[in-house]
Amino acid sequence: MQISYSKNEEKFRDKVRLWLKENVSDEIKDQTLGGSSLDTELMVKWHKKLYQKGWVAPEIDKKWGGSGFSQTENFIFGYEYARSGAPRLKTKLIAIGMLTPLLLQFGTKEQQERFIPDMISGEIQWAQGYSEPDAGSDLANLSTEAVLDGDDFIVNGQKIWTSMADYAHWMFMLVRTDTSGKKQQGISFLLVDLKSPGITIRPTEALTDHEPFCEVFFDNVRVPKENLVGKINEGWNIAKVLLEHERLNAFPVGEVIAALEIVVKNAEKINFRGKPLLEDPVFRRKLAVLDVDCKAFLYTFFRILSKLQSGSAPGPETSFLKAYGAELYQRVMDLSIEVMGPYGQSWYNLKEYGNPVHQATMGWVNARSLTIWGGASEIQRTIIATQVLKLPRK
Amino acid sequence: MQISYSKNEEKFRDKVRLWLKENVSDEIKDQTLGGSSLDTELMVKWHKKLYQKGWVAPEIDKKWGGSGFSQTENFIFGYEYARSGAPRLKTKLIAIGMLTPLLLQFGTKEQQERFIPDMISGEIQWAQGYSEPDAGSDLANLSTEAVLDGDDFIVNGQKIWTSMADYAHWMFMLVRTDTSGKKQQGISFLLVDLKSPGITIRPTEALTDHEPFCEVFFDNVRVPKENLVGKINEGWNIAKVLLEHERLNAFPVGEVIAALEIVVKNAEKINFRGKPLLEDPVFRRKLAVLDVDCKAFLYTFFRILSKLQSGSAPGPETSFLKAYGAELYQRVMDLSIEVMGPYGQSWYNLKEYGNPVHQATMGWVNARSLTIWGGASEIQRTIIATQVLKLPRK
Amino acid sequence: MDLEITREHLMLQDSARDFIKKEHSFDRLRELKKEPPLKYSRKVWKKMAKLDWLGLIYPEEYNGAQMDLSYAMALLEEFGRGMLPEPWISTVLLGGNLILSGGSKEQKKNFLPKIASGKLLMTLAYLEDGGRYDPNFCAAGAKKSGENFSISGKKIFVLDGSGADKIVVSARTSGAVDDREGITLFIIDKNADGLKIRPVKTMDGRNAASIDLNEVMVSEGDIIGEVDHGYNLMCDVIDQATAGLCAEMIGGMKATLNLTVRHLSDRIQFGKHLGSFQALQHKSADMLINQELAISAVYYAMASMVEKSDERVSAVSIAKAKCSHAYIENTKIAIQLFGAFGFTNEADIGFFFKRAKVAEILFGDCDYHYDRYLTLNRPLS
Amino acid sequence: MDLEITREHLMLQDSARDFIKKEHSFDRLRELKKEPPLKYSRKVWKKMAKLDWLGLIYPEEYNGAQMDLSYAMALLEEFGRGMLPEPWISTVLLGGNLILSGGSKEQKKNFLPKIASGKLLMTLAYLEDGGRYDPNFCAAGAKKSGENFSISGKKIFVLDGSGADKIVVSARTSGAVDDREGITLFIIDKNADGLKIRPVKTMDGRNAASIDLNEVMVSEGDIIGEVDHGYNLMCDVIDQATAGLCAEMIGGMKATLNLTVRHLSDRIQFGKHLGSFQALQHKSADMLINQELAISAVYYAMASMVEKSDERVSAVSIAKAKCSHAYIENTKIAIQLFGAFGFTNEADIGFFFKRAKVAEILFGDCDYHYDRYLTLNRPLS
Repeated sequence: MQISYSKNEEKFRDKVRLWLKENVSDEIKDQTLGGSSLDTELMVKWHKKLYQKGWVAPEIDKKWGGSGFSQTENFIFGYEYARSGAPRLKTKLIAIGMLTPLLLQFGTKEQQERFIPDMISGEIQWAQGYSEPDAGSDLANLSTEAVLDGDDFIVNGQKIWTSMADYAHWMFMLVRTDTSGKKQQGISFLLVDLKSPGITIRPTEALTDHEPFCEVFFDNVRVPKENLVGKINEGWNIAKVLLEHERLNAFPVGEVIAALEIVVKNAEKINFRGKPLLEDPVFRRKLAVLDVDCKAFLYTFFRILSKLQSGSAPGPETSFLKAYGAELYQRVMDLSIEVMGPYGQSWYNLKEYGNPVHQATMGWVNARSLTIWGGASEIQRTIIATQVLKLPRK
Repeated sequence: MQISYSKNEEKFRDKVRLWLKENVSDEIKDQTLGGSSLDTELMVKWHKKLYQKGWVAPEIDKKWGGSGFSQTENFIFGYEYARSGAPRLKTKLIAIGMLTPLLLQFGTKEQQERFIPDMISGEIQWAQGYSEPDAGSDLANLSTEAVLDGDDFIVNGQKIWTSMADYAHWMFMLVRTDTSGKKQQGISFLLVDLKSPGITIRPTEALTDHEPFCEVFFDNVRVPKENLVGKINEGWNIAKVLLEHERLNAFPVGEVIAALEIVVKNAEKINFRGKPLLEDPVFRRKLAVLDVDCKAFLYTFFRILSKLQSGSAPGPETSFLKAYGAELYQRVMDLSIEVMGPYGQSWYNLKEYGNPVHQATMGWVNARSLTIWGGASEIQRTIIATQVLKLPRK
Repeated sequence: MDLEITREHLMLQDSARDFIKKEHSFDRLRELKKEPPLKYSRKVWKKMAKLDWLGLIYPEEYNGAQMDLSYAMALLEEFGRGMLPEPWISTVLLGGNLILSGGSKEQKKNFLPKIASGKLLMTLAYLEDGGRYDPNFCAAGAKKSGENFSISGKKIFVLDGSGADKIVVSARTSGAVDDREGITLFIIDKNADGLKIRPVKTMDGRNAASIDLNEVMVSEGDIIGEVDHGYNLMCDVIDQATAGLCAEMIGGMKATLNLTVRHLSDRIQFGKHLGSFQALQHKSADMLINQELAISAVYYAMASMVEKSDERVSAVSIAKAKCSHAYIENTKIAIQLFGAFGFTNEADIGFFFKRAKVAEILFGDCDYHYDRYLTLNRPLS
Repeated sequence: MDLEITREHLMLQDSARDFIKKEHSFDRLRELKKEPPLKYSRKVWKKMAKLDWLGLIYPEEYNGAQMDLSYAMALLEEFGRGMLPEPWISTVLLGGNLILSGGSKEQKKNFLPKIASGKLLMTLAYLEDGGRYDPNFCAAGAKKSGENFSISGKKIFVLDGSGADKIVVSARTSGAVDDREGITLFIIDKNADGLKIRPVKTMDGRNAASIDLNEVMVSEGDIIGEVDHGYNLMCDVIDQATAGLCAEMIGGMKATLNLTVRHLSDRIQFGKHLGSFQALQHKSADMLINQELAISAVYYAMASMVEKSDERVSAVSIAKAKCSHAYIENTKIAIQLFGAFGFTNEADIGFFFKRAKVAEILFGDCDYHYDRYLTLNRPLS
């Protein structure tokens, strides 16, 4: 057992830390550390910079434009990255985190070569087409259909909550190709060019007043057969693997710790009856609880990493990380608003008042989505109960 | 709207308060205020004293030996009674709180005259025979059967968790008299003399190391037909009414507030780094939360009382009182143990050490049962969801 | 003991419900959100005047309806349920109420009928940077200058501060920055020289302002009550407004639960109504429990206000602590149960969520009121 | 970074599991409960010695197995799972460990082999009335008297204090009652004149004692470490025992969850397995979440102990705070899910519930460790 880094690992960490310190500007940090997402223009610039450094896709082989980091390096990198206030790339979750490993596992060589390098360079942005009006938590209930017609699929239907569809060039999606068997059978996995005729995209405004997702309508959209990933009617299995990836990616350990440090910094600056709020015993007790929970969460990540290093794969037991991480982040955000006192009412930035508030209120609102996306907390708990604890289903 | 008592009500309260102050001995308070139940001998004495005063059954008419209090008086009495540290009578919940009003509603004149006065005087103690090994939360699943044979029912089967069966003289019970229809049909309500041949009683030890309930076995026990309450096969409706009574009785508003005051008294006496614990800001904050919750709970009781006074009956919406009250009481008990520091490990009394601890640890353990008996908290929440909020059942 | 509301309260609530149905909707809110800085409409305000709602708690001699505070709370419950953004609390319960409670006869005659008729909007400015929620923290100073006072300083998060015609400002005439003595209340006109009103975006899309005072001159006649002795008056009025806000929060909670139950009863997933899933049922039950306890606390606070009981300050803190916790908690659960749809501006539920957060903070958050409760009921020896 | 336990740890755990299966049961616990004051058996203890468990962490030269602390924790996890009541923590991790860490060569030679062979039971007495959980609170005084010291005072809740052959007692040789300096550690024999050991009933039916010291004479040779400088040594050893206790708690949590899952999978109500009810499923999931986070914290504490990292004191407080909360919380849920049966002494689950409460308190509750964490990591300026 060992909790310290080796000499080499330490060197690697210092290298990453230094580069991030030099390159993550205050302008970026102002936006990210409050929990908000980065302006598009800044984001494009940042992606380019990171790509030139070769650090866009840490876990992907160098031959695809990735960093080819070892698992330990990958972890160190991710943790330092999040703590530095560097922005989460728009492509991180969906393209780099999910589609790339998925194509490497299920895609043809042609698909890999055609899509992966552009995905990493940021030239091609991707959206995810999963949910439908009647297929939310019950994803297998999806009904957007794809019918083979010669060399093309003809796609008809509707997707909702597709992140960044107004911004992305391509979308990967689940479609129904067979209605005869069980719901989980007859689903296929397609890659679709969003410029294809017959696609209508309507952005949806979220509680943050941003438009982070869209409705996408498909009216006789033709998709070439070679854009099918894996075998026809076997898309559900691919989706399940992808959900695993999503869960591990949705594990915001660096983010939650960085967020708590912001809370502490603000509490240091805010006056409460003649002293910094950070010295108030009641506040300190709340901080200690979160502090300790964040540490235990971090150590859990260390534990899983140790497991990965020794060659065991994390199974469904990682499902609790998504639920707990999201709820922990929400609790940190709650405290971040509480710290601000009356300023907690404000919508977005109130920098002009010299108040140590970044975009905390927006971050606070945004945090509510974490227990909904990527399998709601209720779904995660059912997975734990039935798949990890093996409780009976009836 | 009005929050103060009228002159007459105030006079009544002062009368009650004075009598209790003069009659609840320190010996009694030492046991009750820690959350523990009273020694049997002390309890018998106390029951006699209270009966002589005419205050055993506040809500029952004087002609049965009750107090004949108005609803307001009844409330004032109950609240002052609990806060004084007077012990909850063994007959309170089951005999006075449930069986008496039930007999008044469903019993024959003969049954009323035969049983009610002795119940109030304390001469005849009653036990409740509801649960069975396969009928806990799912009470309607009960299978102890009663078959009519001439003028008697022949009862066979087993009851569990029957409070005080080793102490009581009689038991009221639910039996199955018909198996042909739905589970809820074919249940009847019987009064059984526990001295009847064929009854075996085995006490069960609870986590408190006391034996507050028994298993009761019935082997061809003969019960005269006239001991049937209500009509045959219609016992389920009676049971449901009885559960309502149980819920209102299981509403420990005075108890929870008295318990919190004990916590405060202890925190005043306990030293924490040179000051009374009561002055520690972190402890004070915990106290404030419970204080405020107890007050809101008390005001809820006032609200329901106002409703009763204006003639509206409390419906299933009172179901939340049982769940919340039990959970609130548990939280108060948690704090009561926390206050004690290392002494929280002790089992029962450690008076010899001059520590301001009554029987808090036993009370703490006992409190766990509150969310289980009389419809577990989970059942209460399902009732709220389906009967109050009318959420769909499928 | 009587905590029930009467038939008269219910009638008032019925007419409020009718009014809101006719004059207001969530789509109106979506429009108002885009209209800085007012975020409400003077037209609707005038219509409310015609219903005698603006003078509701003022004496008949000032064209009021002379009702006690419990009617204000009954009305506010409906405003909360329907999310009516009009500045009733700031004008009627803060600004006008200060004059009603502590003003001179002349001030009453000057201001109250105008408020009742909808011609005058008022508010109170008392929060400052560095003072968190404490009304006694007051750095803004008023210097005597001949017959007048010259006021300089800054106030933040002034409720409905944009659009108010008159702003009552607390300013220090003596004492240290957090003394309770030495605070004086001044009525300042929105067009006064040296006054700058800056609109602030709030999360719930309503109206707040920061105000800068730079040697604003005020005459003695614009002082409410006595010089140096404004604190108790101000606190009593803030308490009344807090109780009113709590009633609004109750209305919001009730609407939140209704919307949630409707959603759970309509939506089908995995072949069953969402509302039949036990985990969601139990969360809904928790919402009811939170709500009912908050209601009890608010009714008690209301009754103790009406009765002017000694308990009232403590009762208000209990009510606000319970409401602050319950409303935000329930709207969080609601968003979760609505799922992705609940996270969009297309769903009405989001309005309640954001309003709950702002209401949690207005007039002090949970901790502020826990602290106030302790100071009153368990003072340190 | 490596937080995994090795094959050697697992082998040790396997043999512990076999041992417990053979030598121990919940019915044995029910019997032991009735046997004051020991509550464990010397016979089982001797058998544990034969397996080299009593000298597990001591050097080979003292007949120990010379394993690091991670093996102690692996073993304790199994003791916690099986509810083995034998006094391993008090003798091996407190008493013996004090001698191992701070004792003279002679003391080591005198005591450690005897502990390893099961002939000597030891413990530490450090808590006092009025000191809550603070080891620096020490009113018991030791007065120099020629070559010897005369100790008077009182210690409470001495772990396994009945039956210990030697008790290490902290006593003040200089300084004020809560100074860290001025505390000295003395080894006192159970038969010493002036020593009175009084058994105390604990909730989990184990062994604790209050001890009264009335001019107990101790020679210089029975001091561990230096006069006046016992505090750091004592704290370091208490930390190791705390980490060990945390491992025991993890074992208890795992058993609790297993028992609960088995119950939910077996029992049928309303025509369905209890375990298929969504609300109960989600509560079970919460138990797993609580448990896994606690495990992570304990593994990290263990590794930082083995590595003697600067973080170790803080890591122990994190682990104990998490375990204190998770174990009692999970056993409460378990009792609730077991229903009435869980509230009886016939069900095994109650042993875990009561042990969880005692373990929560031993070596400091959540608040104590939150406070310690803050003092270390977020010191007041």
